Amino acid sequence: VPHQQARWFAGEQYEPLLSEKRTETVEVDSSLPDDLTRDELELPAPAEPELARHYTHLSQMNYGVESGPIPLGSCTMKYNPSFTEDIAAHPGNRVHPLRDDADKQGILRLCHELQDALATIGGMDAVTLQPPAGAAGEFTGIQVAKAYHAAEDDERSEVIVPESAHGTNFASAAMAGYDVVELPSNENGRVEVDALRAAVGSETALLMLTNPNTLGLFERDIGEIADIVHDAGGLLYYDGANLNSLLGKARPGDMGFDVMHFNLHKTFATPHGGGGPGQGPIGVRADLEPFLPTPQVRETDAGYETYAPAQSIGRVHEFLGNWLVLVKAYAYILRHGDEGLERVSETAVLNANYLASQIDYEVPYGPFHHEFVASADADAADVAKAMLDHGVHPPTTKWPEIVDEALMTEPTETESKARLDDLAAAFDAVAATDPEDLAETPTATAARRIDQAAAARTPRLSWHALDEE
Amino acid sequence: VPHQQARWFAGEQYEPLLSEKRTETVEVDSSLPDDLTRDELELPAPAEPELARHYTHLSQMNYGVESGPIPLGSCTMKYNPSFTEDIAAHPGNRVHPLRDDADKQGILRLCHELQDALATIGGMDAVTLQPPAGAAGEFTGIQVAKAYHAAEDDERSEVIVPESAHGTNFASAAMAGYDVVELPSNENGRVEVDALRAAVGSETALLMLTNPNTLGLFERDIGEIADIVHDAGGLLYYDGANLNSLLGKARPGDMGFDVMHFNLHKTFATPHGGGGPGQGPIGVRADLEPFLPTPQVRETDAGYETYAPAQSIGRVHEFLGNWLVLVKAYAYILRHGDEGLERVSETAVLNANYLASQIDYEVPYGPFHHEFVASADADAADVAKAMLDHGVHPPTTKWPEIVDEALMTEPTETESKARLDDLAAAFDAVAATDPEDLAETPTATAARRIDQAAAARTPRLSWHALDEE
Amino acid sequence: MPYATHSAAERAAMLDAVGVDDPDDLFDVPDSVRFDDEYGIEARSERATRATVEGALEDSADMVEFLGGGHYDHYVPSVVDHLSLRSEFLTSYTQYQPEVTQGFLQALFEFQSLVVELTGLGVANCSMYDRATALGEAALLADRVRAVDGDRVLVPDSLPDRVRSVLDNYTDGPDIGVDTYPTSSGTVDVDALADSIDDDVSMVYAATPNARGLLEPDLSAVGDVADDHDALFCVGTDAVALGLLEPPAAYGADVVVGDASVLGLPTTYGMGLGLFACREDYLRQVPGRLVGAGEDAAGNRAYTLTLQTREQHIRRERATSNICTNQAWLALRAAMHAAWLGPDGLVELAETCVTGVSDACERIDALDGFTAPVYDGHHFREALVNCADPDAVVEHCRDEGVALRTVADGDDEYLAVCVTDTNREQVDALVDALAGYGGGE
Amino acid sequence: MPYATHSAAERAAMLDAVGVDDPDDLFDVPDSVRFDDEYGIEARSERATRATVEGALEDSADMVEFLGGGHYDHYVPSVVDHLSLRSEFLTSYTQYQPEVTQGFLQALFEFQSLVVELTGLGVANCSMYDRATALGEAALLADRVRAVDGDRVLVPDSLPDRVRSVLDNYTDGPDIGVDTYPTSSGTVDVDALADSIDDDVSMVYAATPNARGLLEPDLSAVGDVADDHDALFCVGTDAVALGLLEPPAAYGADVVVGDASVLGLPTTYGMGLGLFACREDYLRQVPGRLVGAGEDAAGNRAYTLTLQTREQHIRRERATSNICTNQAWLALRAAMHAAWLGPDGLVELAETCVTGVSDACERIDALDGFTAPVYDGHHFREALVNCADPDAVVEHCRDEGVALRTVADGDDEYLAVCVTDTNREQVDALVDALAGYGGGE
Repeated sequence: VPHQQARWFAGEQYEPLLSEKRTETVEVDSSLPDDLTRDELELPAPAEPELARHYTHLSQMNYGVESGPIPLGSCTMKYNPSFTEDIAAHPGNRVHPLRDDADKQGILRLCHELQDALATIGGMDAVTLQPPAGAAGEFTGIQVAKAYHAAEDDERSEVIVPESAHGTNFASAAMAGYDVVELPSNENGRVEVDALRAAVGSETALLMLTNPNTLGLFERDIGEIADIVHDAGGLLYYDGANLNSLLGKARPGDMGFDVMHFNLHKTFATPHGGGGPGQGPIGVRADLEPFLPTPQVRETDAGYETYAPAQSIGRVHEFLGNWLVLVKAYAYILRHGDEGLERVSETAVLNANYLASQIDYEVPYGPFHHEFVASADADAADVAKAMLDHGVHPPTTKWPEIVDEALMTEPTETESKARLDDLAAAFDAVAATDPEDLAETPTATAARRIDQAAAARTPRLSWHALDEE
Repeated sequence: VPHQQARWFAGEQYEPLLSEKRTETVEVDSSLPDDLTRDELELPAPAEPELARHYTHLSQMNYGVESGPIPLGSCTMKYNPSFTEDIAAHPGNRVHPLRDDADKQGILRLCHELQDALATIGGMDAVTLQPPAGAAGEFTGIQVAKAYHAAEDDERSEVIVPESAHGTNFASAAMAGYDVVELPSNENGRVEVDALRAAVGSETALLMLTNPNTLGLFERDIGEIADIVHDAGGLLYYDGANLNSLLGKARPGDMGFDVMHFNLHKTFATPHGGGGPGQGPIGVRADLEPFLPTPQVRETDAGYETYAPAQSIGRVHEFLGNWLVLVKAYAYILRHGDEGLERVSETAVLNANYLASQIDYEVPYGPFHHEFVASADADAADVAKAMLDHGVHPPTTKWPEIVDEALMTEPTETESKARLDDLAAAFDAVAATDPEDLAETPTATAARRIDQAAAARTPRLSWHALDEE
Repeated sequence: MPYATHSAAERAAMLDAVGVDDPDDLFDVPDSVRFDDEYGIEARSERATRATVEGALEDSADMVEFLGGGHYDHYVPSVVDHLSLRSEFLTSYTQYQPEVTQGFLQALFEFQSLVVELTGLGVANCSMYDRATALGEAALLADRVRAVDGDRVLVPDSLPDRVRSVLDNYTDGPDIGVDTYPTSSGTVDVDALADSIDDDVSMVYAATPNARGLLEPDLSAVGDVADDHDALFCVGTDAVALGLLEPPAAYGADVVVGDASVLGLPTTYGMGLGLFACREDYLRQVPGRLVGAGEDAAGNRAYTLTLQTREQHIRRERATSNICTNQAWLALRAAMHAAWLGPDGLVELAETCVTGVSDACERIDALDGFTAPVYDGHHFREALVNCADPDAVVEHCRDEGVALRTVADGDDEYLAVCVTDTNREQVDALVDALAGYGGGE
Repeated sequence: MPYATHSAAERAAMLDAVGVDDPDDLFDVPDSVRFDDEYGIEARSERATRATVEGALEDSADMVEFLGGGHYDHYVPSVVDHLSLRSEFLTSYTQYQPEVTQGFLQALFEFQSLVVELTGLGVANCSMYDRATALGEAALLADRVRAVDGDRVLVPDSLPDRVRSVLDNYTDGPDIGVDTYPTSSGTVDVDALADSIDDDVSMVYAATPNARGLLEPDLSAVGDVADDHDALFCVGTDAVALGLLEPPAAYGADVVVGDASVLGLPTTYGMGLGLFACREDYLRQVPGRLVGAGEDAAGNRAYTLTLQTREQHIRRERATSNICTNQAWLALRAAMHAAWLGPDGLVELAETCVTGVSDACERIDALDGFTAPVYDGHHFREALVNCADPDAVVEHCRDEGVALRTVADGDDEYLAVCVTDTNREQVDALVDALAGYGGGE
């Protein structure tokens, strides 16, 4: 028997909507007056055995990290250790956030220890755990920076973002009310220092950078960049999406960054859950600490207590974001320790470099770290669909735009050499395919190619919309 | 989109053995002297991410009750409520069996309550939980009966078993050292009373019956049957495999059975686990109680305690069999209560009768209860393989032999009408297929038809056997 | 590294392929910013890690909680855990490759459908972070879709500070003002609201159940006031309450926000699932992800993320929101829980939230020194209790292992109690604790 | 019924299809044996059921256990739970339809391969119930395969009563006698064994580690004695010990039985997984299920249950065993755990079982009034401790929350201690408890 790549799924399948199986309508009979209540409620009503089968079948039409590699650039889809789910299921997590501090010492202790661990890893002086996602962390960081400038009576109107930055950087800056100044990359794929110097001024609140950047390239001029921004009175924001390349090797705080966020669901391996929950704690240098969200946690002689920083921006989430993500990430950090974390980044970088060395696509920029961006000689989206037929998940496509038909690839450290070889074989098989044949792919997946443009032209967003047809 | 039956899996796939992925050989360096230890050990050594993928892929090549119906006659493949797994995961189960009774009161209390519940459900006076499976329960029951007869100085040499009985009945009787007397069925598919009368005598230790029998038929002459056996000094053994048809409706004890086993993994919905673990407690009438295995559990003023029955046969398992199965079954019983349990059997019987009414195969015997045996007009094994291509699991085939090309079908109570209709559609689609075409099936499964005869001719039972090729 | 994937030989082969002796050589990081120190975090085994973290978790007190206040506990059936933890769901990414993520897409489509059914509105997204951020997004939506310039949103004076603070941050960028309108006896004072409003108001927000635990008696009138001034009418509620209550669309809601984690998620230190639905008119301005039904090349129904041009990864600074990672897995769980309940189960659960708190109030009211509820009206899960020294009562109850909280209402301070299906059997403990304070039953 | 599958309308349609008004009418049960009473069991919700059963489970004491004696605790990694609980594995049936059960078949094939690797024998089955029933089956196998008539099996005098009792039941039917041979200073007295044996002996059994926790120093000599009389040599051991010890086939074992649940299953009140392996010569007489590799119609490797003509469902009273339901799911878990450990992890775990108990003995031996171990030699997990009044010491330790047991050895009674990876960090508690008894450290 030849060693085929295992296909996580092959062939067409179909699972009806629950509403197509059985719905029930109940007349509402309540102790409340009629004018407050609905007359009836119609919902799917599967028996538990059918419920179990429905979602089992749906899961079998879905690809996760335990199905195979997901080398999506900037997404850090590494293996999610299952023991952290057991910790998340521990009854000690079932603590209401409005308890008195004295009655939730376990939770506060973990918060405090995680704040410390993240501050150390980021080279930051203080950390808030509150933001419920990376983009929320960006928004929080920008609000903190804004409050800092306001406290100095130095209000500013611009945030500078490199063209290759994540879309969230632009959106978060705009949401916080700033004008976004886009900074072009130089021919090496990095920040053009002269362009930065020209862009920076008295209106510059922040420069947002991810380092290594989305091409996987370290911004070697980071010292000079920091000086330029700081000299103009601006702050430097670190987008933590690519932190998985730096553990044990370098710290944003040491590079001159004043604010940063961590993506716990990337670097610290909490599961992505099909889109979320994540968590995006931010770290700041000491003089920004007074502006952090409330509450923070500190240790006193009497135990742990929550407090409001002196000039806090308030809250960005009603409570503490996604608690279970925090506790899982902390467990991941403790499991690895110093040496394990450094090895994570080393292996992530080795894996990316190894994979790049094995594929038949050109990688225009380097030296790269944990991810690289290859250039397809066909439509990158078609390449991705064709890779699905080889039983693997494709990389991020068509972005960053600085590379033609980009294939932005981040294998992460938890892929074995054999898996990387499988991935390379899939890349190469597609590279060897006539580009015109790619349009017919995928064929071995639960659904064939989906017409997304048509779906957007006639949005059908609920089973009610289907009923109306 | 047509309403297809969801296929749990379609298309060929292949997952290498772990040993084909990566093995490691370690030299053993121990504090023990060399002559006690091996020189080296070679085993698969997957990293945890690869381990997770291996077993995830294997699971995707496997069909369970949450994949779809498994209408295997006599197997009672009902839905296994997932909450019982949470109870099994409770740390309170992590109690060593050799603790002092006083230190394991929780375990003993559950044992005692489950003994009582099973005794009530079976109409028995006493119950031992110990036997680790149904066949082990049979063996235990026969040993108890043997000890009873020995205590009466009335040793006997024969066990009578109807021809349609489960193979375990024959094997258990033989294992206990009895000669097996096979009893033919009458033209109605039931015990032939006259033949029984002829077979019974002073050597008759036991008659083993399942009621309803494997055709789903209630032995209406059970009163007369019991009298015949008892009058000859024999005992009546109830094979609990089909108890799912009688909850709330009838009790083996009330029918004159002296000994019985319960299949907790059938009637009380603990998962079959791909073959086990199960658990086969036995119930006995009062005068057999002194012979039950040791230890039993009783309640005293000081709490629960274990004890050895006066003339105990000893043990059939080093400890208490499969504890986690016991605790799950007890949870199932409490969840249902009287009314729920009665409804279980009513629905199981309704479902079997409804399904039989919807299929194009003849069902020669009736009235049946929770299962029926249809007769295929083609090779029953071929029918089964063809049904796989319709996304469902087939019934038990070619047994009992009393029906030609038997399709022994037990849908259980947890199948919805829609699923039964799907099953009927699968039966009928196969019935409508040219029998010659059936031999080519299945084609939509992870593996095509497997040549079992060839595999048995050249047994290859480990990866070492494959290496040698 | 615990999840080490390479044997020594494989690692050597890989280093050889990339032409370095050590992975460290691959780091193009200037020495000036190299980290040469240690974090000081000690690695430990899986077992020891569990012992450490679970040991800390066990440090919190063992209490019966009657807290509520925006985070509510309902029993989540086991099957939701077992199914949602299937790795194909849990470890998957956002569905940018729909051909291999049909399962999650369909589940999210079903979640959206559930929210549409419950709210009566045409469009529901796949999730926001929590009810507070959903309200913030609603204010931004109002700002975008409102025809005339408006720079104020109105919220009730009872809006919890925690929610208000999030709203303040969200509205800070576009410089939207947040003003309060008065409540009276715990519910919206419609006349006072009418006095507070003007044409510069882009959105009026009201909640039911509200922060006092009361079901608002006349939201239709609130909607009319908003409508008169061309302001969006945004209703805050939750997915369990909607099982029983009139669908907000029926009384004119333009947007519904709130908490959907009351389905599928038990108490977990405030983790939530923001519910967001609106009228179809605002479809192209909706924040967050949307799943739509379409067709694949074989002509079969298939699901896909849709209208992505609203989103940050395409529209960047002109996106309808900066949200990227959302709460998809919790939406999956909420949909599972709702399906498990079915319509009768959901109505029954909601009714428990009506009767549980009213029964508790009756018993508390019978105690010397306590009056409950403070306000007349129909309560849902929560109610206020009047007593002489609420803070002292809370302290006393804490000593008895009963967690309660106080609520400031104008110049007054009250106890607040929250009763659901998971603590209603412990109301005895609550009543005993209260009775044990000074007075007695 | 909690898992009710039919709506009222569906039920009515089904009743109509089968032509009755009530499902009760379908029961062909004579009135004389109809059950008209009640069981008296009250139904309860999922939540209440959990509360009831888990509440009972919490009634057992919270103790540190050093018990062993046939049931051993090792840390099982979380991933084993998550993967083995996948419903496709957990809720599947025995693999009689191999085309849709390739996954489980392959896992069982890998389990068999693991046991073959560990024992060095050619054939391993898919599982027995536990080590005691596996020993019983070995005696029956010996009875079947032995050329000359033999009606005795020999076991060491240290065989635990619990195991002996199971063996007595298994050998009762074919009337096989079970005799003991002497041990001396805790291990097999080979000369005495040679005196005990004769040509009527079909099997000689010895265990390593044995019931005193000792590794037998010269099993090769035991095998020679058996061989001299044409008796099968059956070795009892376990899957962790085999990671370190010489493979039994190397010193002449014909059959290996024992406990495989030391992998994959933590302490659970004695639940086990019987290991059974033998020489290829006995293939067609093996009890239990076997998985073989073969080919499917497409020519691909495929797995299937094989040699089923040995089994009860085909061979009935002439089957090699009555076993039907086995311990397949635990075999799956054991294979997972072994793969997680890898060879170095398994060797390391086994070595922990050597050093843990010897370290504990050293500390106990240093206490006044205690001598440990009682016997010289190499211990694995367990050892005996000598002291004045073992029962009183056990009682004292129980009060300190430490669970120990006593062992009778001839006329003497000793303490037995068991140390593994999961309690070795609690040896302090054990030593403190012992020190606190009368004497002191």
